[in-house]
Amino acid sequence: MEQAAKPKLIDESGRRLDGRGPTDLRPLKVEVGVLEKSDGSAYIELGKTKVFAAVYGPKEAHPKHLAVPDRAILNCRYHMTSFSTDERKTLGMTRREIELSKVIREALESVVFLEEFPRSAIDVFIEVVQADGGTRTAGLTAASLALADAGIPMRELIAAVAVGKVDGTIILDPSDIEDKHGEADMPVGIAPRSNTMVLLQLNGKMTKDELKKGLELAQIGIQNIYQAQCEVLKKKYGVSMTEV
Amino acid sequence: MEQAAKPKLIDESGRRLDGRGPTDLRPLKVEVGVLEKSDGSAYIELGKTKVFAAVYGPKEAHPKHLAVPDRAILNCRYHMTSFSTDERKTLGMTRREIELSKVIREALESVVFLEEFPRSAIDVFIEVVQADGGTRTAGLTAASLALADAGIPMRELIAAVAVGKVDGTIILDPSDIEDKHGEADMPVGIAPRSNTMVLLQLNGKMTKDELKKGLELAQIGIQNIYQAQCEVLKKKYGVSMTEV
Amino acid sequence: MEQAAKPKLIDESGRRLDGRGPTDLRPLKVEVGVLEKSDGSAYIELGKTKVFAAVYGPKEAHPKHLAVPDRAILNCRYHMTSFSTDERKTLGMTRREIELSKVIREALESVVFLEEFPRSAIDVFIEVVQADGGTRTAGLTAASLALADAGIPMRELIAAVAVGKVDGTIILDPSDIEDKHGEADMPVGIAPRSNTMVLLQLNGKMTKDELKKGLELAQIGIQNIYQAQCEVLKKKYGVSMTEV
Amino acid sequence: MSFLPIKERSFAVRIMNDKIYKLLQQGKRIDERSPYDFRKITIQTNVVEKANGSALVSMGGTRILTGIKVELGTPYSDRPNEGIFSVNAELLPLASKSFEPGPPDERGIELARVVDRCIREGKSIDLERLCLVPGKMVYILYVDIYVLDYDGNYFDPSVMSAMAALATCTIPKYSATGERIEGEYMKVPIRDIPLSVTIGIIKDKLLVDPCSVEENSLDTSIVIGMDSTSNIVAMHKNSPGHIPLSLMESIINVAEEQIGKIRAQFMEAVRIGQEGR
Amino acid sequence: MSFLPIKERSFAVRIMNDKIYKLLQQGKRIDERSPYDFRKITIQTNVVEKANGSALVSMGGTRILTGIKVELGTPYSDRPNEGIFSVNAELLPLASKSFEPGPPDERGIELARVVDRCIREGKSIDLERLCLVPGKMVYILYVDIYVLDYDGNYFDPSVMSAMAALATCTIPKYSATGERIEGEYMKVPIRDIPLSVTIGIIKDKLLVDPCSVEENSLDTSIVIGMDSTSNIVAMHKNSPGHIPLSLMESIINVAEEQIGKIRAQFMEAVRIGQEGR
Amino acid sequence: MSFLPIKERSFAVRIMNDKIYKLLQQGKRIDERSPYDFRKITIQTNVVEKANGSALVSMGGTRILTGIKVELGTPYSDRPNEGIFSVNAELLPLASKSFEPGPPDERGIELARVVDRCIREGKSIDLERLCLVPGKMVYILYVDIYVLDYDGNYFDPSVMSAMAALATCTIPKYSATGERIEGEYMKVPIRDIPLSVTIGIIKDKLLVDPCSVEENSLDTSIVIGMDSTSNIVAMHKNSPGHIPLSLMESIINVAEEQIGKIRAQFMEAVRIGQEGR
Repeated sequence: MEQAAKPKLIDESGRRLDGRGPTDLRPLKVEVGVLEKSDGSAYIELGKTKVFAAVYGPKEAHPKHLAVPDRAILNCRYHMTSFSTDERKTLGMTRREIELSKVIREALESVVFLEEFPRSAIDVFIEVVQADGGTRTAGLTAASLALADAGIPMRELIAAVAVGKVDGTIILDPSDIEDKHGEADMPVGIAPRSNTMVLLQLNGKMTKDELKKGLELAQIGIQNIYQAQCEVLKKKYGVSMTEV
Repeated sequence: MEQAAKPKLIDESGRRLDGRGPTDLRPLKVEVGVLEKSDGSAYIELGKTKVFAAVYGPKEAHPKHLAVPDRAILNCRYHMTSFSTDERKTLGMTRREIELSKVIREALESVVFLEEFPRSAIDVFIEVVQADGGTRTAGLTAASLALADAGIPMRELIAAVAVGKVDGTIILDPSDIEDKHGEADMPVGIAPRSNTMVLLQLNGKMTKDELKKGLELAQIGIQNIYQAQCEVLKKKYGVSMTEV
Repeated sequence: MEQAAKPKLIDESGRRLDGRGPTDLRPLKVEVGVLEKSDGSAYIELGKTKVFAAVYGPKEAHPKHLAVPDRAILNCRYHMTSFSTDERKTLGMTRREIELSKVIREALESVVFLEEFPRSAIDVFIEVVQADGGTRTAGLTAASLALADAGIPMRELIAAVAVGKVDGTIILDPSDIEDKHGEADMPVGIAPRSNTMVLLQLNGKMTKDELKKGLELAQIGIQNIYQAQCEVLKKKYGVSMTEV
Repeated sequence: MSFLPIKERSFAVRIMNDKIYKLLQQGKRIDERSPYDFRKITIQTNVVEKANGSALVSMGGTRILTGIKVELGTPYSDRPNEGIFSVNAELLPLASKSFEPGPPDERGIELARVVDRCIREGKSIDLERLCLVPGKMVYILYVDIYVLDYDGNYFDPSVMSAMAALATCTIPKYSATGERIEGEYMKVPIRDIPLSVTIGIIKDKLLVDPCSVEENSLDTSIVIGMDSTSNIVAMHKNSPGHIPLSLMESIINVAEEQIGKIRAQFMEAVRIGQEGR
Repeated sequence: MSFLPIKERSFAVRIMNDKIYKLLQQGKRIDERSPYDFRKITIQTNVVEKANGSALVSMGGTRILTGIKVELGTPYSDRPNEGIFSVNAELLPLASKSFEPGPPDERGIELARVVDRCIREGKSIDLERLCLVPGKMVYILYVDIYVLDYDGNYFDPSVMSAMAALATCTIPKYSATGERIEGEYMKVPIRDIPLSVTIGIIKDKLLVDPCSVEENSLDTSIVIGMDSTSNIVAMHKNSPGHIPLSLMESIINVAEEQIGKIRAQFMEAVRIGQEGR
Repeated sequence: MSFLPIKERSFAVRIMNDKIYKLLQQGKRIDERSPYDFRKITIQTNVVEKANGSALVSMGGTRILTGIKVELGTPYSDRPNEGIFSVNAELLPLASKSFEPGPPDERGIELARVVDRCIREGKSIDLERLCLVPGKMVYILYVDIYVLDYDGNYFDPSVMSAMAALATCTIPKYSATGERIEGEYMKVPIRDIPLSVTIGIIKDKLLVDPCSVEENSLDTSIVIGMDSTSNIVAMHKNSPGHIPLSLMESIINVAEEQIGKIRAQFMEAVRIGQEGR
């Protein structure tokens, strides 16, 4: 039982452990409508990070005393399978999962037209099948797609990605090992059309300049993810979100 | 801490550890109306297996949102005291108790005229005071009697018993030690008048022929138990169930 | 890990470990209106025992099915911070805290005019910041003040104190170490104007005579505490409770 | 959070309170008892063979089953020389429509803690004799109480049932290495037999062992535990209401007298149970 | 406490029951299958790299993901020579509007226990070969089943998914001192491959692998597990209703025949999965 | 499952949002503060003698009590050389009618995790110096935060209260055999003092340390933790709504400036607290 030594995360030529350059995203796979029984669903793969999202609703709020007269309530659960992580995750919701459920819910609330469905509830379920870094941002990205797939009206889509700092370099889309041994991890969720952040967290330490650089890098990554989201919706619905 | 060696369960002359032959039931004691405060109750002793059942209802379903417009809901809890088993059982419901509550409930639902009590609830509580094999079947037998004692209309009574396979022989009513070291355990709940099964499970391994033989043996055991049920009801209410 | 030897709790001259005589109360500090957001609040310090109490209500009972048509329900939670005791207390409610919540609630119910607020709820929260003996009685004393501070009508105030038996002597207001190594601990809550007990418990062993002496000593201690309660209310509201 | 149980305090209850009081003034009860009488008590021991000790006690329509399981384990760090005595109580939903399935609510916890107060905190068990290796290995006695049928006052039959199970319990012996010593058993090291009495109060009148109708109509009530030499080993006011200080002396006197009366029956039942083993 | 799920038993359900029965009389199903056919089955293994074994199985619109994590731990005290095989199942709220977030309810527990019954209780895993040091250290196999999409009958694809994950699982080897032996792996010691079939019953007719519309309209149903030589290794009647004793023989015969049919597909998928590792 | 708290978004709230924005345009606040001012802060340390460290911090009408208990225990298996730093937070029902009794809900968990992020994840504690025997025995610091009175923004006073308790905490020393070394104590190995500021946003305007009325009417808000050299050690957007990317630079600048201002007061309070021990 020894403390794992920190591996070198960026080599002399600026390559990361998996061969990427600092500003490269991992291979991205985006699908919608992947689960039969839900009203909307999506699947995101970002390297080995694999996440499902499903949406049920709008439907009657239950229990009824949670209903709100002037809008829908939005429920969100971010959950990981027990085998998604290196060490087996205990069954049941961890404190981390509870926190992430909250920040993802709040990000989604920022764009959904909740006021169109008074007294209703919209349920968003995110299931992390494998966690290799960036699960909350992948989850938010997938949830946003699943809401679109369910036909829930939104001001705009959300795309999200994490940036990190490893071996002194600001990098895009850190993997699990980069996150664990790096100096900082900053998940960012952006509503690209309004150029505003709907999710923002930072774990670890950055200078003001690094933070600025990190946010710029996040925007670049998010543009790529947003493209992929739009394409997959266009493919299924024959119309791009930007035209909605 | 050694793994207990498997004892010989059937001797040369075909006798079991407690002296029974393969097709013998343990001494059976059946009582109804044993608990003052419930609407109906029963007590079953089958060898050292000792089980109480009590029924409350029909009464208002609570919480109200569980009520169903066209019939009563039937709630069932199968529970064991902490000292009912060789090793102390933890307090609270184990997964086993939750499963057995479900299969017993479903067996009872098959015979109770739930549609006569719309929006109501009927609660069935089974308490295993001592567990020496066959507790779910004893519990179902007692619960069926307690429902009759509570005056809840039923298509017919249910009687139940387990059969097992030990040392290659199909036996009636296995005790705990026979269950633990045997090759299979098959609890069977039968509605004798319609000759249908309302509970059926199998743990362990049987061939098709053994299964057939086991079901035949179960029917014989159940006839005996059913007789005892009818007698005790006749004694209390002066009329046999078969006449109802 | 050795069992702590019992210290001598009363010396030759009749002094206790902290210098008190057998019938002395610890230094007492009483405050009302200490928490901004509650409808009424109080703080009690008795030596190192430090307790807050806050009251919310009368308000709508929630969930509604708990509401009672002819009076308010009174909810009470006695809770200790994790660092209030020598050994860290686990988070969540212990069995002890649940029991004490009940006896404190029942003591308060004895004096509050619940029937003036049908279908309502009154919540009483007691937080033990530091526990050095006598926390349930300090909590009850503080809760009674917080109810008065919230303007909830009461038949009369309650004051409470514990008495103990250590080294064969009946003492007033035992500290934690006296409680732990003593022979008995008797918390007493009294409604002084009617001279009745609304809380009474005994842990440990006393003769009939010791019990009698203990109750007399409790009444003396309670008179002092009651004075302090009345003074602090008079100071805040300009009128003593005895005139109400 | 503790909250007010939905107890009927309606007009009907006040009438019953009145009725009980008037009967008490004439030395009578609604069920024909005298004010200070317990209901009929029956005590059976060794009713569950798989338990190390067990007892089924009826007090009128209230029935309590207690079983004891003995295990080896590690002592509490602040009590390295003492065995562990753990009491749990469950108000089974079979017993009353007012009991719900689920983990013990505040009433179950209160019951367990009052029984524990009478027995363990009153020092009636010599826990040091349940220590095998100080700080390492001790006997743990799990005393689990189940209310099977409930017609008022579960405190007194529970204390009695726990004591009967303890007094007839056989503990398998272990060596200091944790090996079971085949065939050797010991008894629970009991120092004294505490018993309890629940006394109900209406105005200036007392009654013993309330049945459920009485329980719902009392002004208040208190449980008192006493050992064999009439020391008070536990008290617990167990419902809202006022106890006039002036009544305490008679309360204790009634408790002493009535516990004395049931003690003989208890000792006889335990003697039979011990012989039966 | 187990309670009656709010299942539609309305007029509409009775009509569907009738309709399904009439189709069965003609040898037909609502989804064009023959009465004894399974829906289309797909089996993917090694779908989660961080798991020691994993499989995603679709049976029509029902999709089950199983992952296995292996850890070292202490054996159960009454099974000192055996590894631990622990099955858990979660009905994810993604899968159906009838599943709610939270700890497994009785359906999730039932599913886990039925899978366990088919595999562990049917002795299909040689648990003794998962023991490192008797009484001290054994391998623990956590078999965690997630229902991702639910269109009826989660039992059969769950058993299949668990078996596929087990058959393609690689266990890192450890020495008796608990040290990881770098680069060495072993397989799960599988004795036999049990599979299950769920058979629905309407009057005197049987159907295999009910989809959700059928499931809601059956008289009752039963899950049957069989090993490769057609021994019955598990049975579990999983809904209210009556099974006529006279039907049991055909039920077992149908089970034997249909499990035989899916076994070939299963073995082929596992073979591919094992090569893929 | 996270759900939308029933926050007033009524007409009245929109009016208040408007009012606050108009005041901000004039450099004003509803409670007379300047936009970037914290409310009045008071810091008391060593308020609970039975804790190893404790602090009571008021920020306007919000009051936070933190206590620290130190125990010995086993390190996490992936961090064998580090002590354990465990933060818990409870929103006591005394503090606000919007807090309910029971285990921490998502807000309590969020608070604990944000404090932990500022302190432990920002590497402000040298956890390696809290290791006694690698892999075997380490100090565990339980940092328990209680919100006693709540008038908005519990994040900043909680970070401050935790840091004040840590800075004035005394840890009893133990030998490598786990024996208490009588009379010897050490301090918590603090590398840096992170503090946090919560910044509310309405359109293009910022405000610092929102009181509860403001909190309910903001567009959104973010908590920012900084160390003594103005590195950002934590960020946490803590409510729904949009933060324009264009605002980030001013947000960070305001955070740097305002944390600088409260740092002096904090250091002075801690100095007094340390001398007081």
